[in-house]
Amino acid sequence: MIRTEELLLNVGPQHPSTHGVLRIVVKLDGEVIKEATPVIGYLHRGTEKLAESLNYTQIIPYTDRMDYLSAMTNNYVLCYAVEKMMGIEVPERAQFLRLIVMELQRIASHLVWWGTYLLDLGALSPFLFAFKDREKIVDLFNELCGARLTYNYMRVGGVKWDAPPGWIDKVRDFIPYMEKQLQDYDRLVTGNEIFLNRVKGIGKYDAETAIAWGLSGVNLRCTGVKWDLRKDEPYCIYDRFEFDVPVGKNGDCYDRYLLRIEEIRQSLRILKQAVEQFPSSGETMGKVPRVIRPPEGETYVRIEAPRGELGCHIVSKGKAEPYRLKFRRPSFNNLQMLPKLLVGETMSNLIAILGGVDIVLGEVDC
Amino acid sequence: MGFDLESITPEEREELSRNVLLTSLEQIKAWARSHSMWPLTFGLACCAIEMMGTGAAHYDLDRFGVFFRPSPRQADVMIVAGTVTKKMAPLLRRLYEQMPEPKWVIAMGSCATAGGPYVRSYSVVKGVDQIVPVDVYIPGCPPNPAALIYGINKLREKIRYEAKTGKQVTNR
Amino acid sequence: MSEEQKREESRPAEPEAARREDAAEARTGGPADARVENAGEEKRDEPAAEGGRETVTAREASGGGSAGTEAGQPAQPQPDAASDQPASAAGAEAEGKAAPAGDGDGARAGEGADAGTGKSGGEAADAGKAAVDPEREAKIRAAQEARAARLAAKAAAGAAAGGAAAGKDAAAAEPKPPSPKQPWLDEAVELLKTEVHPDAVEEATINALSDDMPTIVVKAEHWPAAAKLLRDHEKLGCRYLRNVTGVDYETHMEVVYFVINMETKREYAIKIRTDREHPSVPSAVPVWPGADWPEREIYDLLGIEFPGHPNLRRILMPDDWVGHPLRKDYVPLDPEV
Amino acid sequence: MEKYVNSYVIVVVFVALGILLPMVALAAGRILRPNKPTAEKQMTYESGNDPVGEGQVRYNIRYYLYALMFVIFDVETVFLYPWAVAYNQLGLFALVEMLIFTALLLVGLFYAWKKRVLKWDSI
Repeated sequence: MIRTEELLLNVGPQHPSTHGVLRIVVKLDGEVIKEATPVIGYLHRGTEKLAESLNYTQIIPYTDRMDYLSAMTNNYVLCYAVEKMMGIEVPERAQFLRLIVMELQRIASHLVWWGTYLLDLGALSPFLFAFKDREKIVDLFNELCGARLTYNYMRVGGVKWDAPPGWIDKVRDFIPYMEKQLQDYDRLVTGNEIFLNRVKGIGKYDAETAIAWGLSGVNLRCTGVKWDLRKDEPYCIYDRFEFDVPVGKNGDCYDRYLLRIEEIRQSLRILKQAVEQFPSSGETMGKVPRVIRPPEGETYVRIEAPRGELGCHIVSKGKAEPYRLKFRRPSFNNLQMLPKLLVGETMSNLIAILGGVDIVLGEVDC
Repeated sequence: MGFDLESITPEEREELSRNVLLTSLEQIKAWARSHSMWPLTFGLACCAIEMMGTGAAHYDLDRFGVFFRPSPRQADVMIVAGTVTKKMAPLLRRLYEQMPEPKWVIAMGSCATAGGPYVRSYSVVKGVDQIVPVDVYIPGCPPNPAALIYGINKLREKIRYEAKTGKQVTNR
Repeated sequence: MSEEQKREESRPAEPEAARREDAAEARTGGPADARVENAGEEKRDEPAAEGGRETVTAREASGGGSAGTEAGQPAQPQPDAASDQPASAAGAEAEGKAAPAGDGDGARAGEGADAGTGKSGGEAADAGKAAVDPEREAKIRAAQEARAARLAAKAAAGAAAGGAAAGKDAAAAEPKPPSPKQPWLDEAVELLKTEVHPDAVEEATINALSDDMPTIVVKAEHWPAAAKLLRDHEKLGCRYLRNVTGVDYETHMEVVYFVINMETKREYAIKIRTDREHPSVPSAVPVWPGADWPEREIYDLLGIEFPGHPNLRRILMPDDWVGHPLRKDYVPLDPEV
Repeated sequence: MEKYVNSYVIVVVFVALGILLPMVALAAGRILRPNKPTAEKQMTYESGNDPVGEGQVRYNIRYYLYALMFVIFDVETVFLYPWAVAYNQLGLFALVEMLIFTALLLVGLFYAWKKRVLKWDSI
């Protein structure tokens, strides 16, 4: 074998396919990756330090900007934690609004992932389809809470704005439209020969390593572990709707792709039931004391965000500000396993695996 | 046959102004540059998603000649979309240096403009103008696509204005 | 009940009004909130804002509250002149969101407590109702008197309510049957004592705030053995490490590991305490590889050493960063804005 | 005689155009664009950070062989184009000619195939 030197390459912070400012220092032998070390922190904005001097209502805008692709689930996890500590009971209509909004957000987040993942693999048109459909969801959010991306919609004890008249019908019309679009996406991509060669059997790992590395969400379910917090530790009113949790078999990029597309279908199914049972009137804000002061102590709550288990650990000293606020960010834990996955892969597979893990850097760096 | 401008009659002058376009080479260059500004894809945080949304089919930046280029070598404009942290600052400066000369910077979003909601954070650079000279600031957190397109048009006017009058709009 | 019914008929109109006002006003006028008539709220916005500040300072609550209000104001220093289209409600909303969050909190919180303390709240609501007619001064004076009355009532009620609330918690704790997860806790503690070391466990409690999460405080030197036991023992079998948190209590530092057994849904929160001078907790990476980055993050932000960690380097901050930002006594290099 | 010379004028014009067009295009670009070379600008671009390590590295031989194979068959297609454009006017003779040409190259392809050059991670 001819002795070859290694090329050190920075798949750097400013790179079209790192979904943000992630830098991977890659040691290459020709095209095969010998060793990859991700470097993060280029978007570390110190949210947890800021949160220690803000009261709970003011932290909510910061949770939007953590995982900016699924701002609603971040809002929810913080409100859910404080409500659990203070034992606040959220009224019916607010629960429904929260659930509908979170499921719409899951679809929007998976659409952005779908568009950018295929853009990374070289297909340019799915990106345009995905964002065209996402605009419809973003319009729904814009009408509901006035913002396109960072909604600041939920409050401790309920939601901020009531659904304007006619909003629910728009959500009802969106569901069949999206289902039809999903069939087009399947026809466009899932059977595509080139796409299959790029993703089938790439980035494979088994259930044992997934659990050991603490992966969550689709990255865990693609190996066959049936663990979805909406089913296993039901929160909000998820236990009233029946939907099934898609589980993969061999844990490669193709399974993760299929699971996310299936998750969009399941979300649409939940939305359909939620829109039917939507209460026509009712409170949107529960009984909240004047200044929100959770009792002394700590709590850890976790929900199923589009990227995995999103947890919020609050240590409170009974004051209006949290003593310590820590978010368990799914992308941060899912990204840990990347170096182990990349050894021996080629450069093009690096892009395929990185896209398949679906990370958002605002959440990784918090 | 000599031809001096003073001696022509008002009608001829009026005729001339309708048919002949007097311009300078500088203005032609500015006109060409302002209608094909290639931004560097420099998405940092939430504003990057709005920038992608603007670049996608619904708001479509391509109709303004704005075409995203990943490498700074082929970029004229650097749209700083997101929070610039202290760890990212030297890299941002280096990317700005590596862009060929007629270059402009748009600070998109209140994080790039002045630190935004993270103005009290220990690791955020309060405004990208501490690192690179900025031409257009777009407020909003994140600014919606209409605001971004408005910012890009503002930059276009600025380029044409600077070429026409030669006066620098900012202290660059 | 009159108040209920009044709230009912006013509420459907109010979201419409709120939305229009929102789009029109550069700064969103106060939160349109179910229990507060928007008209009243909007009219009393300025006084509410002062009221908010006045009640904030009046309140014995920590300075944080007022700091919160101040933080609300400057968080969006620059006016959004450029994005004037109504379409860019996002800009207004975002800029508005930080500001009213502070005031809204004070104002709405004001209303919230009233609803809690019943009658005076109703009367304030009536005062709000009366705002519709033009003489604003009379209205504001009425509101101020109502507020003064309410303040006095609240101070008295506050003590009683506080006592009652505490009483309620205390009362709730005793008669409530031992939580369903108690056996899990005892079993784990007993296993730790026998298998690892007799005094391995310092404390073992049920955390009522977090669905009776069994919390065990383990001594630092016994932690590696305890971790292995937690994962491999057939009864415990917590193979999934969910979250690792570092907390800096001024007196000591603490690292909390949340582990769960996916099949039996048996989960534990394991706490390890170390002192503040040179904090060090044995690393859990040999047992759960998933603890790699969270521990590096805790090292980076809190300065807790993790002996046994494969490559303990800074992960989030630049490598030449001095100090650990999340510590309570961290002095930032550049003073806050 | 002029007719003879005239036909050469076309050739000269063609050559002149062939040379002048790119020259003028590039020269215009060089004159109009500002030229401020600075040290940082010359630095190699590595998605934002300092270039690490050496660019010219000795890498595996198979990439060179693959490039070689590509060049051979690319040139072959260049020769096929003129024939493909006018193959019915040229008649049978040109067809046989081209088949021989392709057969020769196929021999080369089989040789490379047998030497496992085409298998990606062989060497």
